[in-house]
Amino acid sequence: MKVTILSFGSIREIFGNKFTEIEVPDTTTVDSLKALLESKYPRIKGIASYMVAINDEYASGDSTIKQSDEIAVIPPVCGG
Amino acid sequence: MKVTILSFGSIREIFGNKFTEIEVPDTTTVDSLKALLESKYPRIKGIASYMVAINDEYASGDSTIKQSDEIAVIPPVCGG
Amino acid sequence: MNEMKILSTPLNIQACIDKIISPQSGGIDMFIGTVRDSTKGRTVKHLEYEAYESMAVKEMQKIVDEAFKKWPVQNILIHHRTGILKPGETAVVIAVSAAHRDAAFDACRYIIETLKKTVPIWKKEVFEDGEEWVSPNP
Amino acid sequence: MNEMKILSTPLNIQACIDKIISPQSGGIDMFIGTVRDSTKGRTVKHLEYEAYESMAVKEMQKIVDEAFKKWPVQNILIHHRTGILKPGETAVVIAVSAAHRDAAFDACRYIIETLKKTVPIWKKEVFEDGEEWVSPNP
Repeated sequence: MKVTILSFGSIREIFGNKFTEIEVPDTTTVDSLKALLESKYPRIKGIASYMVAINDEYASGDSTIKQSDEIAVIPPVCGG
Repeated sequence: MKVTILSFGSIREIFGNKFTEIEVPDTTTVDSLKALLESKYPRIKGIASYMVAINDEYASGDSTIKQSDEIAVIPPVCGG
Repeated sequence: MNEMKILSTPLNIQACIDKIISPQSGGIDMFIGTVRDSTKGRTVKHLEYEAYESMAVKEMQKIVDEAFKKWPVQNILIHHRTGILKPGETAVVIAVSAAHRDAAFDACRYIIETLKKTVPIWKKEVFEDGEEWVSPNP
Repeated sequence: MNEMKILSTPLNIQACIDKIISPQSGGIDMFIGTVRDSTKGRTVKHLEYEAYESMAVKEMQKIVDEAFKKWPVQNILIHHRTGILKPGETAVVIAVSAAHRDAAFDACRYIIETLKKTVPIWKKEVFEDGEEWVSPNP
């Protein structure tokens, strides 16, 4: 299935766009999505402990992704 | 000598005025001034740990008072 | 009362206070985060703030809920700005009112500490000779 | 920069911030002490604040000097109001700017705690049915 990935900050700059379409297997976990992204964009491996959020919530590595989900890649946050 | 005592808050209300003239011996310490004031205004004995300031500085009990000093009686402070 | 906002316009500090001040409160603690003109000796031209807005507001709500659980506070406000900010400008306002000041101080500090760890907001420092995404303090 | 004032007119919080905000600062912590509408279940009509002004400013200066010694802070402002204040009105504003927020929080809290112990200012609570000089917390 095709999913759209939202990205921010340093990862958005690596992806080149805020929205990135990517083809993933129908049953995909957060960890396997990360592996896929890292093989396509090796530079994100240099970003310490980035997270994935599903529908505005931080997701654990074994969470499963559905096509209808809003998926975001979250580099280390630094507000304030 | 005659000295003028500045007073504030609850002590000002007991003295009845912000400025109070009082006759003291020529060599008077803060402690003896307090004793004098307490005999004249017994109600101030009910005020826990009031202080005396000489020329805008908290004074210890054995400090000596000069006629030219600005003397103030300071009930427990409570700003903010 | 609580109010969390991500804004792309300058923050109005007086308006923040007017929202949380109340006759039931004895004190307000307010943290104002501002843009510094230098980092490690390098002159900062400006900062660029970026937020994942929908998620940021939800994460702020979690922090606020936790603060209400931990301390007897009355009103909490968090306003965070995005976009380009010059040195001296205000990036974040956190204001907490409480009957007694200890709760206001503790909650306000907790909120800014936690916001920096969990709320999806990022900033890029732009120098005369380059730019860099700011990393969280270890 | 530091500024200590005893004022008989309403405190202007935005003006306080404008005075201490600086491009060298990363954060400001501000404490705003306000008049509560009740004490131990009794309704407060208003408070009357009284200060020994010359000594109060000197004692504030001592606290500020000590804060500068203890923490790397940049600007400190203390404005304290006197006279009759109604519930919701601001009695004191303490604002501290620093390069890093920990120093601002620590210094601001130290200043209000110490001010309440050493600065010659008093307040009387006026209720519907009486009045009472407020005692410091033990």
